[in-house]
Amino acid sequence: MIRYILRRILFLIPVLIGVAFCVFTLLYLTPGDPARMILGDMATENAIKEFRAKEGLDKPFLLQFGNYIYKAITQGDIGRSYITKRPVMNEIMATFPATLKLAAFAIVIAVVVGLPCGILSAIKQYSVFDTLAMIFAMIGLSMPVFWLGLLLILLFSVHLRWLPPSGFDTFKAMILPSLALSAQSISMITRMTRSSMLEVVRADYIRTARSKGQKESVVIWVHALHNALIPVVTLCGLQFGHLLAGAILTESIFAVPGVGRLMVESIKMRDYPVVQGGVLFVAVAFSVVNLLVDLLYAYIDPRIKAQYR
Amino acid sequence: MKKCSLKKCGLVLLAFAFLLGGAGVAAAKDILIVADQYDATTMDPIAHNDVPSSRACYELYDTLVFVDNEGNVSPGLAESWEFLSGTEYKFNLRKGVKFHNGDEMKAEDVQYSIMRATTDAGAKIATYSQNVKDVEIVDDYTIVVHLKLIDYSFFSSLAHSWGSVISKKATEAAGDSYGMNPVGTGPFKLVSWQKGNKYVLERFDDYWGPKPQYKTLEVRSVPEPTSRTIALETGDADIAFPIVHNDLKRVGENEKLVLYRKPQNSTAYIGFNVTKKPFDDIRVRQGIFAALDIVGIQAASYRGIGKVPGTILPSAVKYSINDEIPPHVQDVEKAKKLLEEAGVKDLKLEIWTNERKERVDSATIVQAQLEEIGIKSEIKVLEWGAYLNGLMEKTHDLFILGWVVSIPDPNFAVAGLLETSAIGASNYTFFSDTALDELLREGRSLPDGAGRQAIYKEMQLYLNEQLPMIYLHNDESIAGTQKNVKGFSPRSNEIHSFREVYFEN
Amino acid sequence: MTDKTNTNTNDNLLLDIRDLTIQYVTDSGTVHAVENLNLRLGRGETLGFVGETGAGKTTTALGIMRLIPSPPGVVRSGKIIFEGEDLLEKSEAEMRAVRGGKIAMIFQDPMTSLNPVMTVDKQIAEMIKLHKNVGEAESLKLAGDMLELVGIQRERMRDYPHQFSGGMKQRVVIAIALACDPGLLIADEPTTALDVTIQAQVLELMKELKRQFDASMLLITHDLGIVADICDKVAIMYAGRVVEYADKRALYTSPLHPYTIGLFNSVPDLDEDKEALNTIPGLMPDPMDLPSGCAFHPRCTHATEECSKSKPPMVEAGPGHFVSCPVRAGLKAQGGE
Amino acid sequence: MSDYSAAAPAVTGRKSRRGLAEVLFRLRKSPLAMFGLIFILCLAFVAVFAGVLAPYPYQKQNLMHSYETPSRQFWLGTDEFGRDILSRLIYGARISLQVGFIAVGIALFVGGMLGAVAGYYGGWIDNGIMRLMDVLLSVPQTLLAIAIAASLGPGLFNLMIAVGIAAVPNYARIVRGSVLSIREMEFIEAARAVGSSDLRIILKHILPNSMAPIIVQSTLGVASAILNAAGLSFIGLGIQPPYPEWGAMLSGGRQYIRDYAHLTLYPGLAIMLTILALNFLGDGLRDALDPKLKR
Repeated sequence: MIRYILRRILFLIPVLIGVAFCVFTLLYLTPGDPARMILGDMATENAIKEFRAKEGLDKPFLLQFGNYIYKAITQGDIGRSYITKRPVMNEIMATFPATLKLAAFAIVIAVVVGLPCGILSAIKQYSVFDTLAMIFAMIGLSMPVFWLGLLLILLFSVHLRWLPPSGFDTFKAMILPSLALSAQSISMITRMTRSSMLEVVRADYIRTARSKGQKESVVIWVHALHNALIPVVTLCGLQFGHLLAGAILTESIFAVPGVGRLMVESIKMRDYPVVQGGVLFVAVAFSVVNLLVDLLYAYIDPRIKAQYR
Repeated sequence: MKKCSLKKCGLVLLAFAFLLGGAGVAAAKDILIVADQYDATTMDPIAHNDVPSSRACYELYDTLVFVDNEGNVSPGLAESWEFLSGTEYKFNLRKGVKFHNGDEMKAEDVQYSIMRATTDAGAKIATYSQNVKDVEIVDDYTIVVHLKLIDYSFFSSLAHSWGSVISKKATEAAGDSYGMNPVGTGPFKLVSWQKGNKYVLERFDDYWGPKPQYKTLEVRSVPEPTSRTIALETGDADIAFPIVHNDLKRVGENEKLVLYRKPQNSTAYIGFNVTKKPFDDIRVRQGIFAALDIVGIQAASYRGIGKVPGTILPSAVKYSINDEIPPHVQDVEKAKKLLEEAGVKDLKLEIWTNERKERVDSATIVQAQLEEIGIKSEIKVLEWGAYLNGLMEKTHDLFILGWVVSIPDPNFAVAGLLETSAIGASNYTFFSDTALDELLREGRSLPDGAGRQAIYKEMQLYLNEQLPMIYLHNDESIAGTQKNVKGFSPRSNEIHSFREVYFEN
Repeated sequence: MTDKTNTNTNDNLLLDIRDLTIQYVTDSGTVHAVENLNLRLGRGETLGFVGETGAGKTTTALGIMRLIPSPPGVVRSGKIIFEGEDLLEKSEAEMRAVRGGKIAMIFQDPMTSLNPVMTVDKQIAEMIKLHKNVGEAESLKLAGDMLELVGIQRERMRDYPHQFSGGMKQRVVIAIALACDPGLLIADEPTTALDVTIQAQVLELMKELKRQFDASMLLITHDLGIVADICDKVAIMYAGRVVEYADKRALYTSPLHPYTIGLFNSVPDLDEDKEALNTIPGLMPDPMDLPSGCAFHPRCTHATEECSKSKPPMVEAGPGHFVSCPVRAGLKAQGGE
Repeated sequence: MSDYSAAAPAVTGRKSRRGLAEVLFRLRKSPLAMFGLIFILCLAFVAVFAGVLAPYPYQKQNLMHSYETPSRQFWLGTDEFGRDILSRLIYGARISLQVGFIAVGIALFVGGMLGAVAGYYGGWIDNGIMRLMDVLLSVPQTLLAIAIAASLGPGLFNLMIAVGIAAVPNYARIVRGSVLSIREMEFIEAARAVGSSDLRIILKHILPNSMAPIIVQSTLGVASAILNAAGLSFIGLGIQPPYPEWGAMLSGGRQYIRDYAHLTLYPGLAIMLTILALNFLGDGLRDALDPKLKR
């Protein structure tokens, strides 16, 4: 198992270097001179030249990239923000908790709502509940998060005055953004749980369990659910990864000071190192979550565990 | 069974999430909560030239002199001053002023602060600092600032956030991270800063001047106008700004709230790239101007806020004749005639703007009105970085941009925009005119008085004729507060001050 | 068909299915899976339940277990009398005591019959705990005993199903089924999914265990060879009905129903040197749209006009030899053949 | 149970249909999928004939009529410039569908080719391509699209490219998977035996045979492309005014949400219904095309 984890981590390195390269290239091609962005429109040519020299922006592309990677690997240094001059890592870590909170909240909501809905839908297949749940799930999937966010603000902040539309400090203020962000995940988890349950409930071993004289509740909640959960857990993990990264729109609607907003602001400000670091960070977080999901997968499915050698 | 442990996992996750959430703390009125549009970018006074950062710096630092809304200068960290010559200013510093770290402010710190602004670290505010030759320390409480050229506008610029006095020791110790760890002499010190969300300042009890009447100042960044107004209405914020046009009535008519409006020293303009044909032809610029119903465009885009400028100087800036110019009248026939004279046919052009809604709106109407005189145009909305970069490349035609005059001296309203030396910096029209340059030089070299006034009047009229840019809008500073918030008044340079604010039951 | 009950005394009768009709009601129509089925099984007997795929054998078995998936399955009518009590009258709770405790079932595909995320000992122990009054530890110990009984080492009891081969899995399934000493064992094609070599071993095991546990067995299969090997009696099923029921000897020596004869003819006989197998002409009818009268008549070479009109009743053509074909039953009665 | 499910294929009474007709027949049995199909067809019709159908030109300003609520003159009301919202939505359909389909076209072309080549040749080519796809996949799609859109700059075409490129790995994976499963089949061997070129085999034999999952993924892909594009426009990295992209309309109206909610409601509804329709259609197609579910 440990060997497997180590191998997975080892495989991650070239992928991340690839990510870094892609992002580096993209930003290199992006119009907008970082020196001018940072020094301001009143800066002299000389100041700009010196800045470029100091930050290595006048070096050839590959050299710049090589330098970046070298520092990242040897010193864990992924550069400093052009704007605040702080290490990029600090900038990201300052905003990451908000994103993590948002994503964690959203995934908790999604699981708490989606899982029971999915199970109930499957148990009562073709019932009114099932039909409604499936239609709502489809609507949830189709709802643009930025529109849902605005509607939630309109309803809960403007009309009902129950919840604040911004400020991510209090529990109350976190409800709307988490809710908006979770909509898609709720839908996906509901659908996935339902179809997985339906498939499992038809499985032969469920019939075996029934033929033992087992109670229906035990059959559903122990035998069926455990098996049905396997793909759902994977989905939840993947969703969590996506939520971490996909919170960009939600963060900008509800003014959540998270990584997503940091990225968008940094793109606008030409703060290259932060954008690079941010994408890299998200990719790492995404990959780590995926790895954790795979490990969790092994934990709940002995068949998979056997393959992790 | 395995299932139980799964359940446990879920519970732990849930508990974890709730822990993370924490609980909101309701505080007594010893805290002032401000809802600003954007967060500060840095709290290093010379590393920025943006308004939200300036506001933060204003509370954290003091400058040698203070300038009020009307341009009157009053003593700050300097108790008194003396103009030794056109290029030498002597300042007598206040004694016993403490930095937030407990050290006393001395001449050495002032010298360090001003000279640091002349290095690359101060590239963003180089317009103000570039004229400094040297700062001479006479004794611990006396300094003399030496300028390279005579420039009477320099003195009042010291009240700008760039002139903030920082602690030499603390700044050198902090190095690159100083922007997050500011040490000033101001009435507030930094407690915490959650970037992109809010910063929290606390009253500095050793402050040399009148101390604020409340303990904590919290400035939140709330980019959405609707959210800001809601925060005000629900009492989540004590002060909120800017208030947008469609919320004016809502705030103004709310019995629990007070709406403040103040003309702002800023000019939004539609600039021409005068190096590009056919905009190098003054007749083309005048023709396009004639074709536009600027009054209508301003009214439609800004919806009752601000006014159409008469000249380049906002009304509150010294020597402005802004309000004396009669309003512009659209004249399509004149426009056609002028363009015909210039031999322009089938003109196609691009109108560039950044994402700011009112500017995009203006561009959209300009586009429609230009079509009426046969000019086809395309709007390009660019995000800020690409916009500035594109402007540097001189490929643009028409562009909409704004200019805020932080120091109410006429020089700063014109020089950065149109002087030849500002090409390559913030002169995006690339207007280079010897007559204007001479007027600017003369304006700087004269102390305030009738002579200076005459020069700036001439300059304003000259620019109205040359038309490197069409003035679109003089903005207003609009803020809303709770009714119990007293002592607040928006400032025309948007650097609102919170130190005098107090609560009335 | 009351006449049928005369042949066996009620004491000896374990299972008596009367007029059982089971349908699947779907959007596209009603599937007549089991139609007026009659079947009986004495104590200690092994009944071979033979028919083509889709004839309704598994549905009958699930019907006995009351495990017909509903919807779409509906038991329309009939009685399933087990140990003198009608299972269809029982409450779900009572039924749970029967399942596993008195009637156990072995399913066709051992690969999918075991819960993949549970160790095998727990799956056996689950059965034991449900029907015997024992604790967790005791049930696991008994599970280990059962595993040894079916020829799996006790050390492997903590393994997961995927760690076993197909034959081993079926042994586990058998261990589960026999764990609570059921009176009736229903085995639904227990060897079909296994390799031929394994099939024999598993069959041998079942035969041995059946004897050891003194259980009755309902063996569902389409393999007449297996029937010949272990069954006492045979029921032939076609399109939801039992068409012929007899003891093994009678059936193998003198099959009466044309379908039964067709089945025998389609078994390859190594002794004969035939070019092609005798197959039954035509296809199984659409269970949503069964032919009128005798369901077999469109494929039957003996069919008369009457066959397409009324459903043939079950008649006793010889002692304990029932057949639902008036044509052939008549021949037998006349001493023809 | 097995008897029951096994019994079903024995139903042979119906005429068997081939290809498209069969798919359409099965699709018709799902009312939601049919709703999706009809909605998208109508939308496409509206988009194509926007010039005829829209009551006003999309950029026509009428400042006397700004912020009007729905009326007989302006069915869905007007925006801050007095532009007719219905007309803008109609023209917006053109943009959204264009973005959706062209972006998926780009993704499908690039991803399909890469996937086909990777699957067909295997070995280091496969390895190289798929590692590159892993790299792209490890950056979440929205973020990737934002990064690409930011570096290309705003504009319709750039938006399509950004959204398209971000979706490439999805298609590469699907096509590669299908190709791997088909590659060793007999008819491919046969084609190889008669000397067909690799390209011909890929284009003529392999790609058509991996059509089913591709069609489903593409339908759902158009939905997510439209959603992504609207999101990018919403944060200002997308379409430029005065073009009435739905996400941009939504973003423009958000300031007025308290007073004139119809500025945000209708564009949001338009996006949602379109995505909903595409999702229903995609789901229906999956059921109709999935041989496992053939009844």
